[in-house]
Amino acid sequence: MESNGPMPGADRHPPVPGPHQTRAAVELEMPSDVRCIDAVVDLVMRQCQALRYPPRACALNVRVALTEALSNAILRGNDENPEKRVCVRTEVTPERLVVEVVDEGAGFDICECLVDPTRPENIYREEGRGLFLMAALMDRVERYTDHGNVVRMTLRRHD
Amino acid sequence: MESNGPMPGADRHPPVPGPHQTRAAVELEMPSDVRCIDAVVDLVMRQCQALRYPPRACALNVRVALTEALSNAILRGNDENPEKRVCVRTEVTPERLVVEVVDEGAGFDICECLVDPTRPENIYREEGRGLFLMAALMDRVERYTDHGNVVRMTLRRHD
Amino acid sequence: MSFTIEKQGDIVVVDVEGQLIVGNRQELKQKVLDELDRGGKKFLIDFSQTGYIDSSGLGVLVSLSKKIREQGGELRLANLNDDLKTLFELTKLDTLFQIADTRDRALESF
Amino acid sequence: MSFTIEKQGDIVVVDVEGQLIVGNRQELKQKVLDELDRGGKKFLIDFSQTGYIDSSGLGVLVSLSKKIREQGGELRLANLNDDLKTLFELTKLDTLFQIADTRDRALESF
Ligand SMILES: Nc1ncnc2c1ncn2[C@@H]1O[C@H](COP(=O)(O)OP(=O)(O)O)[C@@H](O)[C@H]1O
Ligand SMILES: Nc1ncnc2c1ncn2[C@@H]1O[C@H](COP(=O)(O)OP(=O)(O)O)[C@@H](O)[C@H]1O
Repeated sequence: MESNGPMPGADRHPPVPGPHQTRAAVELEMPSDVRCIDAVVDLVMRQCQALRYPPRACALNVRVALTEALSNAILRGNDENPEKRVCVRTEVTPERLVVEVVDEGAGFDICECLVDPTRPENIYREEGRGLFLMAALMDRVERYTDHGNVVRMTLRRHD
Repeated sequence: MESNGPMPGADRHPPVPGPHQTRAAVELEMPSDVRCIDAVVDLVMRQCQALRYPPRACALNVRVALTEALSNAILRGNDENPEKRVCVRTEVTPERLVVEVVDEGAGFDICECLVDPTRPENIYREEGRGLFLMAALMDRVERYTDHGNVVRMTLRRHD
Repeated sequence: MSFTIEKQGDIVVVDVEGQLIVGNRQELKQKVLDELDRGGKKFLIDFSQTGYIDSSGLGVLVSLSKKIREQGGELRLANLNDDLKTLFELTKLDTLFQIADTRDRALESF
Repeated sequence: MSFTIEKQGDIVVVDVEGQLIVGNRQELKQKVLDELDRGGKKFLIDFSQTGYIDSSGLGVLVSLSKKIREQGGELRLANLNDDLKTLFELTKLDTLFQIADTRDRALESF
């Protein structure tokens, strides 16, 4: 092994640090069609990646919670009515991600609808795991009414 | 040719309309290094594409004006000082695009600095075409001071 | 996204390619119930090519498992990636299913 | 991004691959001035592989053209795409340069 001379590449310029995104926000509308869920989830996951969220937070927490919220908005809120739309608003900063999913339904009571699916009497039920997963994978899940039924999920950055 | 029966594919479902972005906003910081310009310009052009701006507005107007504003911020505002940063804020809606480029310099007087480079006495000058192109390709170019020197450009959607 | 069904001896093996979600779970359910009608008793679903399962996909697995057990059969699973394992753990469905790390081990286990 | 220089008879032909921008315009300038020092008089810059020229790139073309003319030579351009043509029109640089639609036509024009 040669030990003389500089390390290979040592005289090259150090790599330039790229631009560093500090905030991203998006609003979009989608039809009440479950086939559109993937495209929306992909977009939000890409924003989290751009803000360097841990890969697992993007691939698991954000993906699962948003997929479930969109399914519920389409199936429960809008009843798959093609006249009705779902709106999605996201804001991602280095500190936290907020996603709001808005449907045109009558709304619902989270506390009443969130039934623990891991309990023996529920574990064989086919339904009822969506809200539970959202609550398990986000730091906060809220519901309010504002030009529609809004489900708001917050994930703090945990590194 | 068979004329009986339905058209081929006539019984298939119509394609689903995809999600339709209605607003996108981004904030980012970049080093005072001209090699980072491309990555930032690409990101903003992609946002305009997602909001279905006409391809030429993305590829020409947004690209040229933002490239020039970033060069000026890096070279004129921050003097390529590696301690200084450039911030970029964009907001794209179906109606208009607003981009703000913020540098840490002392600012400048747009009216004084914007010299018509097409006049015979200027056409052989090597410099002085940046602000002119920004003004020519955007609907509005403004400058103000707010935690730095801010150049704000607005492009209305022209379809 | 597609489901491939093949027989390995008396075991019905289903491969889930892509995702098991609200948009395609009924298709999986129907295919498995058809095999159950034809007398299948041992079922293995292999998730080695599955990127994602949503809560409605989990629900279909639960109800298939129940139906198969009612006919005296059993449904086992194999090859869950880490994210999918987490979903099974969160929902405690890892206590309901026998889950093998590889297809071979699942096949041997019947 | 790179600049390729070749001779076609007594014409120095430069291909700009990628972009002509603030980060690389000095390299182009130096390469062309070196050829001018070596006695080159007829220069053609071909933009068929150029995606983008910024205002500092335009500026370099202007000052090269001036320097070459001072030595009794000439700089011509070829193959501007539509967006690049618009930039030349906006800045009226289309009145300063002889611009050909193809490389062959530019070569013949000298
Ligand atoms: N967007 C919504 N609009 C109306 N009701 C909802 C909505 N989201 C959830 N719900 C109610 O909460 C219940 C539980 O939801 P979830 O846990 O996701 O399970 P599932 O959708 O499988 O029933 C739903 O059955 C529904 O009654
Ligand atoms: N961000 C900035 N900070 C300070 N001065 C600026 C800035 N942007 C433009 N200027 C001034 O405006 C002048 C004209 O700018 P421009 O038209 O882009 O041409 P050029 O940068 O090639 O000189 C610059 O020379 C500089 O004096």
